[in-house]
Amino acid sequence: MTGPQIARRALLGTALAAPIIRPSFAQGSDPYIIGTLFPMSGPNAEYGSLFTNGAALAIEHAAADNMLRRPMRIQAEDTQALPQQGVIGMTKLINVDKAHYVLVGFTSVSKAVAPVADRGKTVTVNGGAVGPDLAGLSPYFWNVIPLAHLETQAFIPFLMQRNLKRIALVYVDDPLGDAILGLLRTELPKAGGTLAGTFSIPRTAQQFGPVAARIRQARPDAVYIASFGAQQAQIIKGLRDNGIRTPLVGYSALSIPTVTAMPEAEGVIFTSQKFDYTGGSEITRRFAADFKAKYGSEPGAYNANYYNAVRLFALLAKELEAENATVDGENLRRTLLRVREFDLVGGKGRFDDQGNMSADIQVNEIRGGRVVPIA
Amino acid sequence: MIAYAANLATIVAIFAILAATLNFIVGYAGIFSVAHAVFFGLGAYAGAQVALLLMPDALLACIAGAIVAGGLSLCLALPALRVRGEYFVAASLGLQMMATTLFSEAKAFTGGIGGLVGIPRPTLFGIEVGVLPLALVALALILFLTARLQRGAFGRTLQSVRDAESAAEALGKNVAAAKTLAMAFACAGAGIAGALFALHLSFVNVESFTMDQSVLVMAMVIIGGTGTLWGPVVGAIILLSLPSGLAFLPFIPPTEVGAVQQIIYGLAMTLLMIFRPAGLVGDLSKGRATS
Amino acid sequence: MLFLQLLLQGIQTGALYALTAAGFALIFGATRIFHFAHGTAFTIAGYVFLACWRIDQPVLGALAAIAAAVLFGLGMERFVYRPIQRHEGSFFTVFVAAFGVAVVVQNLVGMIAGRGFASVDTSLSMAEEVLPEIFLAPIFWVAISVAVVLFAALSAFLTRTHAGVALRALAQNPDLLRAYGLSSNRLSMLAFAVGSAMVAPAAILTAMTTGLNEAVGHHVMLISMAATIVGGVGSLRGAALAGLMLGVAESVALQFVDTQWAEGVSFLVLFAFIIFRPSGIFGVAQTR
Amino acid sequence: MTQEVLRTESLARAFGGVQAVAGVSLSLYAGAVTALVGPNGAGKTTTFNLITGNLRADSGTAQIRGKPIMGLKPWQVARLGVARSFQDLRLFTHMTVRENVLAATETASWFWQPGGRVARRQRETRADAALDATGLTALADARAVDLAYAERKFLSMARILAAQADIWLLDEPASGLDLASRIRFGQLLKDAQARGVAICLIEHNLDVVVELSNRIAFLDQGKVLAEGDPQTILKDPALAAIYFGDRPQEAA
Repeated sequence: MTGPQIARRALLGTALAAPIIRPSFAQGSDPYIIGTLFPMSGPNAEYGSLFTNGAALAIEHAAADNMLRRPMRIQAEDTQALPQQGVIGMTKLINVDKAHYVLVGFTSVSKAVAPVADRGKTVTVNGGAVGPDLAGLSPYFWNVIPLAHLETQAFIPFLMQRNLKRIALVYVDDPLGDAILGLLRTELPKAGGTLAGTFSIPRTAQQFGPVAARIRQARPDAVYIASFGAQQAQIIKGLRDNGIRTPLVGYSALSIPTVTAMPEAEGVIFTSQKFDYTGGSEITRRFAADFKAKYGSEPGAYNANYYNAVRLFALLAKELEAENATVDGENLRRTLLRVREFDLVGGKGRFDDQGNMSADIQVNEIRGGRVVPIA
Repeated sequence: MIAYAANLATIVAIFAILAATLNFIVGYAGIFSVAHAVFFGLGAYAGAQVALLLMPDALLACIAGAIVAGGLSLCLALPALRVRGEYFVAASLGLQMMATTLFSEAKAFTGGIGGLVGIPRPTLFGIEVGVLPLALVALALILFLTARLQRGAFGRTLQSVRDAESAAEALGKNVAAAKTLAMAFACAGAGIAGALFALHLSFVNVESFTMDQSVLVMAMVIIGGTGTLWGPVVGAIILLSLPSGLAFLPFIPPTEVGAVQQIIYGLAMTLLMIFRPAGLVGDLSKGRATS
Repeated sequence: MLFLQLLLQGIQTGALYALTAAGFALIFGATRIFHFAHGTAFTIAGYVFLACWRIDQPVLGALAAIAAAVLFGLGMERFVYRPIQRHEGSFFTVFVAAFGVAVVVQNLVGMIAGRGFASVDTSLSMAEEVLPEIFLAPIFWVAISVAVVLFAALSAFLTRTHAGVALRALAQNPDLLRAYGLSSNRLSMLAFAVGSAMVAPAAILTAMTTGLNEAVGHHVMLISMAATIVGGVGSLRGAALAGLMLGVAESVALQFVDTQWAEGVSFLVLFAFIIFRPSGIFGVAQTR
Repeated sequence: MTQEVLRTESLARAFGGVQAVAGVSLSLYAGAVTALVGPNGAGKTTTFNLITGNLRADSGTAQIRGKPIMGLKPWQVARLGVARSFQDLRLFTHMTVRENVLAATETASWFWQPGGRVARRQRETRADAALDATGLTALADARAVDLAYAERKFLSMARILAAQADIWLLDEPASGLDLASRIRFGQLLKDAQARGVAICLIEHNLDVVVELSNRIAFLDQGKVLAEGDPQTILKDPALAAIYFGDRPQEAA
């Protein structure tokens, strides 16, 4: 249960009136429409604002730099992290708003909208979900985030090196959780570790005391948390409160303020894309400085990913403007495959044939409410 | 643009089917089910599996959806035959919660939380068709059938059961059979809606079949007017399009749009119940159409 | 050992469930109103406490939480339920109206207090190993004592005071309500006030243990309702016991099934009761 | 007396410690009106409930024309030709008067009734006749809930008339009726009697009992104390004492 949010389906009617109000096609100085399919309400709304913040900053920067002849404008559709809403919002973005580029998050939403993107030949970029089955969904579905298997794979040697051999997995039984489960099951033994226990939890579970008791029985060296959103904070508190003293580890979904700000999260270790905000490229430093100035907090991986997603669009569209080609899905894709490598926050982003970005993975630890890279 | 309108119309038609069938048991048989989304889901999964495994024939998918949902409606009929009122609502809530867990876990049939992906476009006797005409035809058919049944002897039987179960029994009416039949009919209808939904979205997962969905459909019935033919349809149209205006109110920050929509929506539900409990279509002079 | 641990944890959860369930049962028994916004009172109380805690006013916070819950309950009674019941509103009308309120409050709380997880940071919830393999947090004792004290107070209220006896009479014999009709306004307000106040302690303790989110009331509501029915409508004792039982069942179930099924257990219990013993543990048959 | 159509033997049923019905043996005859009389709590309505299957008997049997009916569901008993009224009427409140009566003619629970158009016309004729007989024709389109008290009572009778049953179990059908209505009600019963319907009515007003019934079964504390023609029974001083609340055996 996610709570009484019946209105969310009502969102599918979000723009009955839209076609009347807005001209159907944009020309000249009409803005480029960057559609967003994020949860803006409901339990995962926190992600929605994180994602949007990054994208909005990138638009500001592009405007300040006069990168494009036409401005960019965000058209937000609330998905509540639900696939049904995603498909409806996507149809609207493509058909009514004539979005040039769509940003999406969450594995199930991404999977649901990918076919729509494919049919509409609209480039759709994921910068939040890391389900490994997101690779190659469609030529027009790209990922600007290293998918989970890359994260987890890069993580295992670190765990072994820390002598965290027995891993217990607490996971939500969705494609992402399944992928991590499968990976740990096969890769851990190869690296000399064991999967000491697996604990599937419903997405909406709130009581973790009893689960903690079961986990203690498994006597793990570390507990891997594969959930997302606010539930992660509840898991961490639930486990810590109920006598789990072993290290808690996880993947990039943990880099949200709700988690990092809580005292129980001290010492939680997780992987993410590599960002060096102080010593990195100029783009990275500018992003970090301006983000902090604008939002008053340190940027996280998600902010950076969606900044990158929009920046990628600006770079591609710039190329297309230079050759006076229309900015559409086919041309964007053609340009992506031609250029392949882009200057993004965190360094060079390299894309493979399917449009998946690979990047270096770093290991972080939460210390005093801040995310500190440790490896 | 046309694609978008068609998409929206399809969704409205599908939800109108759901609301109309729920109204059949709520408004006429007095069975207040909060588990309608379970049967919507069963139909969707059945339809999706047929399309994935056999062939994407819309008619076949709808029939499969109707059979599976209608057949399993016995799960709901069982408590409905034993208890009424608040108890039954609680039982259907229980069923809804258990079904959500089962839908998430029975991966072979439902694909779990990940859902079933890549459901092919529907065909009808080998010709590819859009879901909109199918949904409209199904809606028309279901409205026609419910109207016929409601006005005829079966509708009277249900209403008599609703008003005074023991008296209906004393007049020789097999209450259990009538209730079960009404439930099977309504749930089969929900199953058809589910199959169409699956074909339309080409993707289904458990998140479309939670209690929230059940309650939304119920709200459509109540707001439109229980026990009326067009009430549920009106309710579906309103609830699916009411928030559209909100999206264009400039003073709402984009991050709060969803919340504001829900607030207005919830408020509308409450105020309507206080000031116009018969629903929008219901005849106010009669008070509520049901008791 | 696992069993004992799970049992103790279940008792802690169950004690909180018992409190909210008893509140719901009191309201339902005395007024026959299916107070679906009961969980909303819980959410409000929890967040009010949280806000006060953050400005270092825990005592004030507890009082404010109780006051907020009571005000909300009374407001629902006065401005939502009573107008509806004036025109032969069915329980279903009541249900939808209350649900609307729940949606509104949930989103308002989300807008004001922020969405997602929020908890009160206290060492009370940190478990220590009290016996080998058995971890208990100080809050376990707090929860148990609060529940015991409140139930003692409630039963004193229901047996010793005039108003309490009247409430009990209403709960056990709904015909009385029908006979008195709307003249029972004051009793009904009393039921709402007391019933809503019961959720505040549970909300505060939950804020300390599992934490809150704006949708938390929903789960609370479902559990309260399930417990009321399992316990037998009209029986406060039954509701409280059933709440405890559901909490224990949810926890102890993990001894036997995988973790993902824990939540389903409560509802399986509910479903089984409705089918096989609709009168609940203590109730009288209610198959009209 | 003519043909016996319903017979119960030693029906018994207890609630908790209270023996509500303690061995009632009763017979109903075609074309006869049997009145069940007795003080409150004598077990009259419970006896009805045992016959119609609303309650399960602890022991005893009942049969309709030799066919045992114990263990049958209420609707099965009804389909054997038993129609009953309730003390609290239990009308179909939100349906119109005509729908109430029509519903009584439609027993099949399937989506449609058997017999097609011809049968439907017959049912409608029957319903209209029942409305006519009870004087409700003018109110046919009013909702049951909007009727006056006496009209409700007649609607309850109209349902039974339309149901075409030949055994009627009437629970205080004449209580609260004014004189004119009572006369009309008496006529209804006489007509039914003439058609050979076996009628059993629970009635407190002894004038009504004398006026309408051929036989009386006197119940007290779950037992039939006496059975016979009205004059004899009502003249029995012991029974009268019980009926009016003095219990000689207890007073002694």
